[in-house]
Amino acid sequence: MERSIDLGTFVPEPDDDMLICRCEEITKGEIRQAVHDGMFTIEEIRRWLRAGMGLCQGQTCGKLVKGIVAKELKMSPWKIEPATSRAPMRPVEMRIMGNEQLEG
Amino acid sequence: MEKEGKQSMRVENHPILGEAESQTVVTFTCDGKVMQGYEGEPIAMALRNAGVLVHRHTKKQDKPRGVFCAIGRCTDCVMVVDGIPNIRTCVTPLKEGMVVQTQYGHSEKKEA
Amino acid sequence: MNRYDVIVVGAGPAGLSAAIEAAKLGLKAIVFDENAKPGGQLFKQIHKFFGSKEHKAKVRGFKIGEELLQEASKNGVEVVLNAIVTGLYMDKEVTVKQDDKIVHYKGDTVIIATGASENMVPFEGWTLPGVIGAGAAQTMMNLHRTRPGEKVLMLGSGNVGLVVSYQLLQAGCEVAALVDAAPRVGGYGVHAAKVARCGVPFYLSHTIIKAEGTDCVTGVTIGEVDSSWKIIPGSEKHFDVDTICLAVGLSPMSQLAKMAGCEMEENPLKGGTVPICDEYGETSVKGIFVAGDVSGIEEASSAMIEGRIAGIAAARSLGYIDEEALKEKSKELEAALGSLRQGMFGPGSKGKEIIQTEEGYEISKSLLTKGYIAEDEIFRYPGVTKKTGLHPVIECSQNIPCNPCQDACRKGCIKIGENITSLPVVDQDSECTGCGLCVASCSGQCIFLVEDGIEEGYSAVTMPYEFLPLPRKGDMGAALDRSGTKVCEAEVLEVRVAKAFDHTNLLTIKVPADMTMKARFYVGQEV
Amino acid sequence: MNNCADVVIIGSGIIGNAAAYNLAKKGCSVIVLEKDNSIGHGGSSRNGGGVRQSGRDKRELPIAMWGVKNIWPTLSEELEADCEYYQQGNLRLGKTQEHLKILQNLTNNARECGLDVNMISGEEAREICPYLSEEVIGASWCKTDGHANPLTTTLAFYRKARQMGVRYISGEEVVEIRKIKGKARLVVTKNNVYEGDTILLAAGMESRKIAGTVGIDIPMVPHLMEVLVTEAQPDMFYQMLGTAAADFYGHQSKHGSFVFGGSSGLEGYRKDNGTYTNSSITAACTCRGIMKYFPVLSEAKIVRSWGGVIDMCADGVPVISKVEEVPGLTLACAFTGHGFGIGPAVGVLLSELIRGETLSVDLSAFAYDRFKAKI
Repeated sequence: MERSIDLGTFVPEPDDDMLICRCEEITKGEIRQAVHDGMFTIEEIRRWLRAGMGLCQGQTCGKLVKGIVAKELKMSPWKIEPATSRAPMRPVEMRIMGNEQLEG
Repeated sequence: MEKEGKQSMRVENHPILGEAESQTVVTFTCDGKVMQGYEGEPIAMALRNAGVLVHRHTKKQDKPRGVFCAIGRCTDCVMVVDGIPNIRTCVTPLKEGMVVQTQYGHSEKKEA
Repeated sequence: MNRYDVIVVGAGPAGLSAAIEAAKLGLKAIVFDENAKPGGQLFKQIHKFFGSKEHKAKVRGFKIGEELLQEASKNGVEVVLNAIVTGLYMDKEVTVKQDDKIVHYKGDTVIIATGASENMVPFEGWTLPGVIGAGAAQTMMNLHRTRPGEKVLMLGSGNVGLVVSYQLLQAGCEVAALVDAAPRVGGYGVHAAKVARCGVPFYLSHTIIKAEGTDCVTGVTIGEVDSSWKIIPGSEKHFDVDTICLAVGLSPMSQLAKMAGCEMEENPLKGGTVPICDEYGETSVKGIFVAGDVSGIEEASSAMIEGRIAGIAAARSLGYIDEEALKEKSKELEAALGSLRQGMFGPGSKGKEIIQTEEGYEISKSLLTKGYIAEDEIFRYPGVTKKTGLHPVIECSQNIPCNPCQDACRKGCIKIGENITSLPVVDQDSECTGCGLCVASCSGQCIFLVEDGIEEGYSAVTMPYEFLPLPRKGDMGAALDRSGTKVCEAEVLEVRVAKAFDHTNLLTIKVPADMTMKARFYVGQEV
Repeated sequence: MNNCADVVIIGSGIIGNAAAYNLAKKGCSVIVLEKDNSIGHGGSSRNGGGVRQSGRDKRELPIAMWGVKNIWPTLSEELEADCEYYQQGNLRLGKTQEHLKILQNLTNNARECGLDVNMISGEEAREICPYLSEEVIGASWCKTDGHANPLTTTLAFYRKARQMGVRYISGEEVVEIRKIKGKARLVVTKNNVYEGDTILLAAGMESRKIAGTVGIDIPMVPHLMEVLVTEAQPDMFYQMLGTAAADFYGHQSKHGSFVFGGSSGLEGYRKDNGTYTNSSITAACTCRGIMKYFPVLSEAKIVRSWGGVIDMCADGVPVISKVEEVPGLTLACAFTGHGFGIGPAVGVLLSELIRGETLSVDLSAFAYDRFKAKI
């Protein structure tokens, strides 16, 4: 994907203050700005802003972030790859994570 | 449970599910206030029936949050329970004597 | 390491069905579920299911859950609850958080039946306590018997939004409005109709502008949207509510499949990111299957069949049955699945505007925009006849895969025929005994019995009634029309409660003769 | 679009991006090609964020020291983005006499190179970081070490470089480097051909395959390292941590979460499903390691874990070098898992190397042709 495409100038929108990622408190405006800064993929948005990197790991905002990124890039949200899935699927305490049972 | 008072949201009798089964009442505290709920029900339900909706205040914007998904996914309802922060109250069973505290950011202390 | 023939992730309708089917064929099966109660969403679903009687139609969701559990235990399936599958690694190794341990298991096959997660929609104030998902509302009131609030605004007119609105009413909440940005009701018309006749106003082409309140929700403002989803200035409407409930669709919860390396696709028709799989649910990773919502959002009835197919296919891949047996066993199930996927709500019709039924009847515009069929539209449908004397009126106007009403009538008065999605036809020549079984059997609560001339100038209307307190014979109250507007006084003539009705009580009221085809709900006098 | 540039860089990790930024700053036109769909998707986004000097190989130490002194202190300001650089020291912890011996050795080596690092007792370590368990009996302590956020730092270089006109193309897998008249000039991808006066190969482990297309081999092998991250915790400490036994390394990020890297000992034998697949046992092993040193973290919840491939060099230090038999080709790979901390400095040095300027730090120890048989 060509990263030097012209997205036009960043124009603030009235609902830019709206929270999208509830866990990390990332707003729509921050996500839009990040796209204009060159963050075109969900992974990049996550790494740059922490959107979707909180306790719920993007389970709530994943689709919303996709929609916003797609709109800024003027492409279909269905063309945008979701974030990688990683263990653990739910938060696990370190003491439990370390307490493995490998045998029956 | 007579002590829950007028804010109780319990559905005692339901057209499909019938009468509620009788449950063991336990006592716990929320921010020092003594409350009651049913043993084993999610902490969040006992709180709702005691009229508590705000579970935490967020770190960056200090905004109130409460139950959102009620099934342990969104983690909005986390509180400090028995001294441990980030406990998902919507899926953590209530026990006698639990100490529940509003969470500010990542702890029970209000940050300056 | 603990090894099973099949490890099933998720004890919902798909997962339990898969495990049962696999166990029946001799596989050693274990099911993990992160919840304290099995059944997935079934235990929150207190309404009667649609479908055919072979596939649990007219049985309430939570009952289906109980039946599946019994069947699972009868067949030797291990169901482990409070067991969170934390990862699916190479060689089909599954890690499970159980108590304070992470236990490792290996499955010769793995069936992922993790279901769906709710979509959300942001608006100003959507993070306030009091804004909840529809699933949260269901969980609170139907599992934990706690009402989420006193007065609720529902966003979303799909089946979830409609069903949960009705359940909120049943739990004793007030539903202030049902709002959807789409111009048409998304869910079954019959679900909409039962909410509308309780007096809940529908606001289609409307969306939430903001949730109000400082510490928690105290109100909400909605507004009308134009064709480009922009708010039309001046269209704002305010409601005092303490709860805003979001029911804006589901997405497959497919992270585990993705982690396992299954090839994925973004599929709008399936509701999101889903693993690519064959007709038996096998993914690109040999021995890993998917079933239910995780492979594409559908109804629980489809999920159960998909689960059974995956269970059989797992048996085939481990050599418990041969290819021929697989084909034979799956054939009937595939056919059933095919029939469930028919009709105007099937996957093939997603996103399409349907203007008439398969039979050629025009779809009610009022139903799609206000939630109820208008008086001048009702006689279009083959279940509504002008027959005199006691007879059923079936206000079923859309092709939904459902046919229990056909079997309910012992006199053969109701016909659907071969095609499960066809509209029921009331046979004018058959005799109606007034037994009311058809009324109680209709999962959509759209069958009424009417009888003109019970006394001079009065008719009797019998309706399904699932609320408390149950009215008593002789009570005086008001009859409401399909829109929930009071139209006349009504006297309760009879209240029938029977085990066969399964909590759908039959309420018969006396109304003036000109109200026979209007009165569709009853409210008692305020005490 | 013009597919020609002064420099074509293969790889958009911290090395490629830092080089691109520095070259652009000096007026070069630059094209960066990234195989993955996301920028910085390899090791640059999958490391513990250490900005260490202590514990480094003697050959690498001068770059690390130069970077800590000249680049890191002003990097956030320069890139106009928060790289979350904290210079609050590095504790390398020991629990046994054996551990202390290892630490003493590393300390001696570093001191010889002029680094201010010293051995401290368990008590002294606990004074610096009160959360350490009593099991810790000693540590090496380098107070000028620190850590930064590798995710934002890598992307901050990208953002800045992009703003300065560097052309980035992601999802662009390089198939081969092709010589024209004896000089490396063309970079052939699955979709296109790019042309540059200089080709900088900074593609991590992928570099081996690509260098092979012009007959160059670098002795490196992939090792899967895994990282885990906890939910945010109240602010506790800002030291970078490591252990003599290499049980884990990591730090608390500005966000509050702890980021810890670790291994199971079986890193060289991984198998995967096409992604950097985690093993089922490493995170558990890392957790056990951490809890011995930080019992206080035992209730902290792990929210995510991930894996990344280290381009492990035969002799443990990177290749940063021009290639004599392939004029036009510059290599910057085989960083062996130490690339992030020195990345910003290497970016400057690469711009000097490519432009024929005087090098701020001697790079002769990193020549591509230094590998010899043992006897």
